[in-house]
Amino acid sequence: MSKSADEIVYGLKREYLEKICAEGNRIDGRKLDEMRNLVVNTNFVPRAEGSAEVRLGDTRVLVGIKVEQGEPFPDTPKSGILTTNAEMLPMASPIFESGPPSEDAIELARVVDRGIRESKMIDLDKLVIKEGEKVWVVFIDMHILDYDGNLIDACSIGAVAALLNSKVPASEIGAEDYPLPISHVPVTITFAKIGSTVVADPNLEEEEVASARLSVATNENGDVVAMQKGLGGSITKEELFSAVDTSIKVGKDIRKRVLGR
Amino acid sequence: MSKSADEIVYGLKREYLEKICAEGNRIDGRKLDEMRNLVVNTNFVPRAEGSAEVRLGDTRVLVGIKVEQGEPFPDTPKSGILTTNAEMLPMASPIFESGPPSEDAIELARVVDRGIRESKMIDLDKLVIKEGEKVWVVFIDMHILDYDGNLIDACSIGAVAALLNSKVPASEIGAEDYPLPISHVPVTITFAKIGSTVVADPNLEEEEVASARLSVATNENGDVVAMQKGLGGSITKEELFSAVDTSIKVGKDIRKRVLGR
Amino acid sequence: MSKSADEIVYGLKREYLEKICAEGNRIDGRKLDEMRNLVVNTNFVPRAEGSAEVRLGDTRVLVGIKVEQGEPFPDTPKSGILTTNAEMLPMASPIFESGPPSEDAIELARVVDRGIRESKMIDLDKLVIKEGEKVWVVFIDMHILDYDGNLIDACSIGAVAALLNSKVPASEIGAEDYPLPISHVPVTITFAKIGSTVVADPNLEEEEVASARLSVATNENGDVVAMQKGLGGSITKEELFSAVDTSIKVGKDIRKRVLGR
Amino acid sequence: MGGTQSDIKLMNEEGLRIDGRKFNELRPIRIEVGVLNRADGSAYIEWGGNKVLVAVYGPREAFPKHTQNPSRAIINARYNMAAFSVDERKRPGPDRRAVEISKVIGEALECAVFTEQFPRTSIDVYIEVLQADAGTRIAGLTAASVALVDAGIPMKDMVVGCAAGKIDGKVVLDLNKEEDNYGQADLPMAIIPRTQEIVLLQMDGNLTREELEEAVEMSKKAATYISDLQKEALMAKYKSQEPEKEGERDE
Amino acid sequence: MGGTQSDIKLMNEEGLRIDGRKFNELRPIRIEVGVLNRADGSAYIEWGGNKVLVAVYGPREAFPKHTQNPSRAIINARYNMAAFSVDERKRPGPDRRAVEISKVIGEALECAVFTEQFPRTSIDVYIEVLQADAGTRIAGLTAASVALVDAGIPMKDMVVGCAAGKIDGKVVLDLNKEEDNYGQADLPMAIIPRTQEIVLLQMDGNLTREELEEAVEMSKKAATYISDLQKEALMAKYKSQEPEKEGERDE
Amino acid sequence: MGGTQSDIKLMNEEGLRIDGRKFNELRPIRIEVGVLNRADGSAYIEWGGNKVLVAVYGPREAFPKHTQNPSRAIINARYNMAAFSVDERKRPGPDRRAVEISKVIGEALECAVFTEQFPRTSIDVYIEVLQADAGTRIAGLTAASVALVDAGIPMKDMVVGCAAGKIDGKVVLDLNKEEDNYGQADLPMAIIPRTQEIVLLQMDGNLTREELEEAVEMSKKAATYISDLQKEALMAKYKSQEPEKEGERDE
Repeated sequence: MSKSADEIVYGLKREYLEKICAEGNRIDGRKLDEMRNLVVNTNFVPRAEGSAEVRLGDTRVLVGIKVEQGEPFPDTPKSGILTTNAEMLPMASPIFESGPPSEDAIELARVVDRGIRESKMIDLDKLVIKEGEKVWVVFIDMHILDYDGNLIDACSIGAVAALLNSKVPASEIGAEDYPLPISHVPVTITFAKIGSTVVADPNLEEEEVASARLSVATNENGDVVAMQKGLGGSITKEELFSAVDTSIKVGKDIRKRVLGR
Repeated sequence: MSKSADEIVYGLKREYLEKICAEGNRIDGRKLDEMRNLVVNTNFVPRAEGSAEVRLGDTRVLVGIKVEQGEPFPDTPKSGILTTNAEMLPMASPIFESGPPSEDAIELARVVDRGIRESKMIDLDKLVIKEGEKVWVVFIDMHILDYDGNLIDACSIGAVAALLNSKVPASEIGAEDYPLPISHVPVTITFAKIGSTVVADPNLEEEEVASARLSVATNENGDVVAMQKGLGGSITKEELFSAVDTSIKVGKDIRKRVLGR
Repeated sequence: MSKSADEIVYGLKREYLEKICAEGNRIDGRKLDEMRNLVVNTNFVPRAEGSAEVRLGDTRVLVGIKVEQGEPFPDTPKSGILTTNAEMLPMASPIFESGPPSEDAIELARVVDRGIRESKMIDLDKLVIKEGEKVWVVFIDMHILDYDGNLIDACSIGAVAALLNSKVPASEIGAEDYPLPISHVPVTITFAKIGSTVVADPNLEEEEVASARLSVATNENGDVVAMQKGLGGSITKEELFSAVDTSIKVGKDIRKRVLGR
Repeated sequence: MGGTQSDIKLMNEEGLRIDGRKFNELRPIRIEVGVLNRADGSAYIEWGGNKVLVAVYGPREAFPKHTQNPSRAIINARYNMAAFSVDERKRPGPDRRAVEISKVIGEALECAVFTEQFPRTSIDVYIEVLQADAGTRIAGLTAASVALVDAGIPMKDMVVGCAAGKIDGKVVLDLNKEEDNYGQADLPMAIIPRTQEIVLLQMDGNLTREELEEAVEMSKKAATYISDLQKEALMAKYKSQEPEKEGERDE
Repeated sequence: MGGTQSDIKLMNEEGLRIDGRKFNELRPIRIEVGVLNRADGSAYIEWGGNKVLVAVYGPREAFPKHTQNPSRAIINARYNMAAFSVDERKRPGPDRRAVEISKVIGEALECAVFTEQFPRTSIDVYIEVLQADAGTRIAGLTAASVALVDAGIPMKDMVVGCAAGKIDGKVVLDLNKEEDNYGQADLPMAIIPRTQEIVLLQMDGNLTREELEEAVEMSKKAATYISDLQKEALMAKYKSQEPEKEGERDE
Repeated sequence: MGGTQSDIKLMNEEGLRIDGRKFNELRPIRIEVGVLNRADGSAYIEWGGNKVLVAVYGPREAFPKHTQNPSRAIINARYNMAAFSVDERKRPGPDRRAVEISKVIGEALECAVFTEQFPRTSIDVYIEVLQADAGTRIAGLTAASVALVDAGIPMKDMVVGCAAGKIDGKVVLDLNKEEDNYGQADLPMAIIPRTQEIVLLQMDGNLTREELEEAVEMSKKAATYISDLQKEALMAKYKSQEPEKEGERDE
């Protein structure tokens, strides 16, 4: 079967990237385990209870936190509620479409949510107003503004940064506002497998030729709290543990340098 | 680029209408600021709390009012609720489609709603059953049955006529039914710009060649209470104020002759 | 107009089936009023409040019953709630699609519901926990797993069998679980008109060439409790009453032999 | 069929119903033809408290394309209740009930229309219930047949809808709203008068075999009368148009 | 326009508003151009407490195909509020308000863009409100014009939005959130400065004919100033790019 | 992972779990092949209290057309829970959890299927959870591999799913529902036994690096056993068919 021009170009690009990665290099000059430049700007939206704008290379996301009163779930009457949503805005890329969340957007929101929820970052037990009747609901809304790869890390770091700077608007119920109760600080690092090389924080060009993706969230103790493999290719056990080790190391750095923890 | 037969016919039609309008005439013999024949038939649906069938030329709409008990919005505990919906039924035109409301139907409902809400026609403060808990909800449902242009005016006049004849079914809660509390009587008049002429109450053929549309709602004092410009063409300041003046004048006539106010 | 190969094959098949039916025979050797082999396996899903797996020839459905606490409808404060849903899973046939229920699935659910509701099979008055506030809601969910015709009967019989074996989980509210209160046992039998012959329990091939469909639900007294004609062909009065008679007869047999009533 | 409130009497000692009708008496029916400008055909029916408007468009190219049938027209009926047509406001848009009713109405019309004459097209029948009072599907179907004729669509015969039911243990014709709510059975039906074929049939409640026969017979008889009303409505339109046509020629 | 709480004073004895502005004074406005990498054109505007980001894609083939216009480009504007942009969290996705605003913004831009030059294409304008403080549609439209220029789309002139309104019985410029909530009228408007054509006009509340003239005039005057800000923002971008371009040549 | 109720003991003093299993013991697994008539391939699995049915259709032309990939088949997995499969009735239709699980299952199968052999087609894998008891995605994926073989789709090897987790501070194999609710970590994984590649991997909870290694190893070992069950199930089907085939030939 003959190939289209698009396919040929794609094949060449893939080959090229696989080759330089195999040699230990990357298209933008980074080391294999090196993140792109990461800038986090908190309190971008003062009207929200918390917010953070994240630039990870040319990827840009804005995370806003709203904290509102609501009813607890019937099976967890003594617990606040956490809910996470990602909007892959058509503004951010010609390939994103308007309409209900795509399966990519759903996976993105769920992976970010899992890192925060499973690390027990937020102490949901402290968000009860009246047991079984009223609790604080924490809404994490992630707006993708500019897409150049690795949304999982940009969104995760943005969500964590925004939560660390969020307040509970207790003045609404006659008390004093207080900071969101934080127990842990998870950081998620994502890897892409290009040919047989694994790189950290893939940019868009790298993502396009990757066969597999792996996200590893760790906490400040170096424990693994969430993972997600993606794409239609496989990874080896060795690749998994190498990624885990890098995630612990890079996570520690980001926690300190960017999140101030 | 060559044009299709449809485009050529459309171009000729547009030219023709622009020409006769420029000469102060209209395709159906009306004067530039003259409405088509307007017939309002209230209480067409006795089972509803209010209703009005409107024929504006060959355009025909049926507006029904339901008044039901409901919860107030949290931020307006001392106020009843008004909600307006337009159904551009596929019955009414070969170009209307089944399915969720089009953006035209949404704009139509919102423009009609704005004329009624912003004129403070209904005294929503008098529609409270129990403050913060139970209020009367007024549903305006506009059914487009036959489409020959200018739905905004047909629907607005129908909604106002139906509301003027509506009752609050207070017998449901052990009191006596009473008429909906009315404070003002807004009338909306819509204009179309054809070439450089502005005409009132455009019919379908005129709408099809119009570059801009302007709706002006006024109350019984001659104040302007709502406006909406539509379509991808512009209007001048002079056209705006000429339309405002006509709207005040024609509105007064309709208020008296058709609405009995 | 020339016909496609598909249409010619379909025409031949239809002619053939019409011919053998006219001679009193059927493609799978059954008599005109004979059902396919019917196997009902209750309690297939022990975690549900009731369930039944039905195989009617090669058609296979799984019906699950959930009984949960809920609010009564405002106009029936002294009555439990029955709700019926059919999922024509894409698993069951290459012609079923994912997504919201098709009109076929909606009709299927409503016809099954009608047979159960109108026969007063379940004594909904006995499903009240607190009048006007809390009642038991009975959910009938029908999962179509393998489609070889006559879903109405497979689902109806499955729903009745599952309900007969369902319990009300009253232990949730501190009482003892008890069997769903049953007053009647309806059985629905469906017929297809092939040419001018009416056959019972059509299989997929028969359904495909049928001009009309008729479902008749009867109760243990031989009364008719629900009917539904389907498809774009007609039936005669004689065909109707012949179907009613067969339904009463076959229904009695199924009630005894399969449902144990 | 609610049927639980056995204390509600729907028929008095003289055998008259709450609206004064006899057991085999229809509610008043009025049909008007050609009531809309934009549609290819239209009709309006008042049947007791029911007010139903029907518009027909077509035959026109079926859209989207994959719905086209290469050997015949598809009939696309859409039954819709206005939000204000019922006591408690109905949310706009089709619910499950409306989907089912649209389906059986479309199938009933398919029995009468010569669909083979218009391959790849759709005939769209829009039925709007403006006020509802039991029997809307039957009223809508009866008006739809007239609107199809008004649109010039060739048919075997006009389909006629009628319903019978059971109240206070007696089979009666054409239930009204209270009878529908508190009666024991409802049997909406439609036939093609010329051939006596049954093209729509639904039933819920409880009828013995004998009652069922009685109900079917009663509706069949009424159908003849309703069929005449359909024809008169069509004639009335053509009569009323004659002078207009003269006038047009004069211009 | 709430307008019912007449006890809320929005203007003091010296005629100053709650944020200290005079009656005909705009809130601070800051525009940045070319702020996104992926989009063909982009702009960011801060207008009082409003923060709005705009991206433009196109002209590109309109999709789905049936939306294509054989004689011109379609302008597809999508106004969207971030869930966290308002006090009470907004559910993601377009509500009826957003649909209407998208429509009038798109129509306003259509008045200025030379759409005939790009038949069968769409020009997609995505307006994201990141923080809302009254006047978001006007801020978004003003930034959208700049983003269109940044995308290289040919236009008559940049559209400029501005709003006037009425508080405490006085006509004032550019309502903020409290003024919008408790004032008596709001009149969002947009013009093409070069021709003074009005391309967007909405109004709600209560204005006499004279107040309406005053409001329109006030916005028109402000538009000239805002138009200059648009141009400065574009110039700032091109200036800032020059050294970069030099640098690129060096490599 | 709830993990908060530390007072719930999931393992007794002898190291036995609440269902009597040892730390590295699987729940009973039973696989049946070719259980449906209409589908091209099918399988049914019972895994502890899980009951999952899988049907495969394809390779068939992908629809709608724009989803076609010119160089390979797309795998379209759809994981769906029956409304009655869980304690509290689930609303029909896919929720966000189901969308994610469908995605990771599809991606895992893609690692094993020779998709390049069938350009422009889709291979549709429908996974219906009839009763759920923790580990449904793993059970579904394991059965899906078998159903693919039953449909005659060429694969590198059958994918095998297995999960490990942590309860009461110990790494254990194959969590059941209570262990999933009250345990401290869950790690669903799938591998291709022949190459030991990891094709699905998710994790939530809390594991040290050492525990993670232990968990991965435990699942890998179990996968060999499950792989054998898959093969036996396929053999059982072909054996059972032989006499039938003989019979067919006789006719």
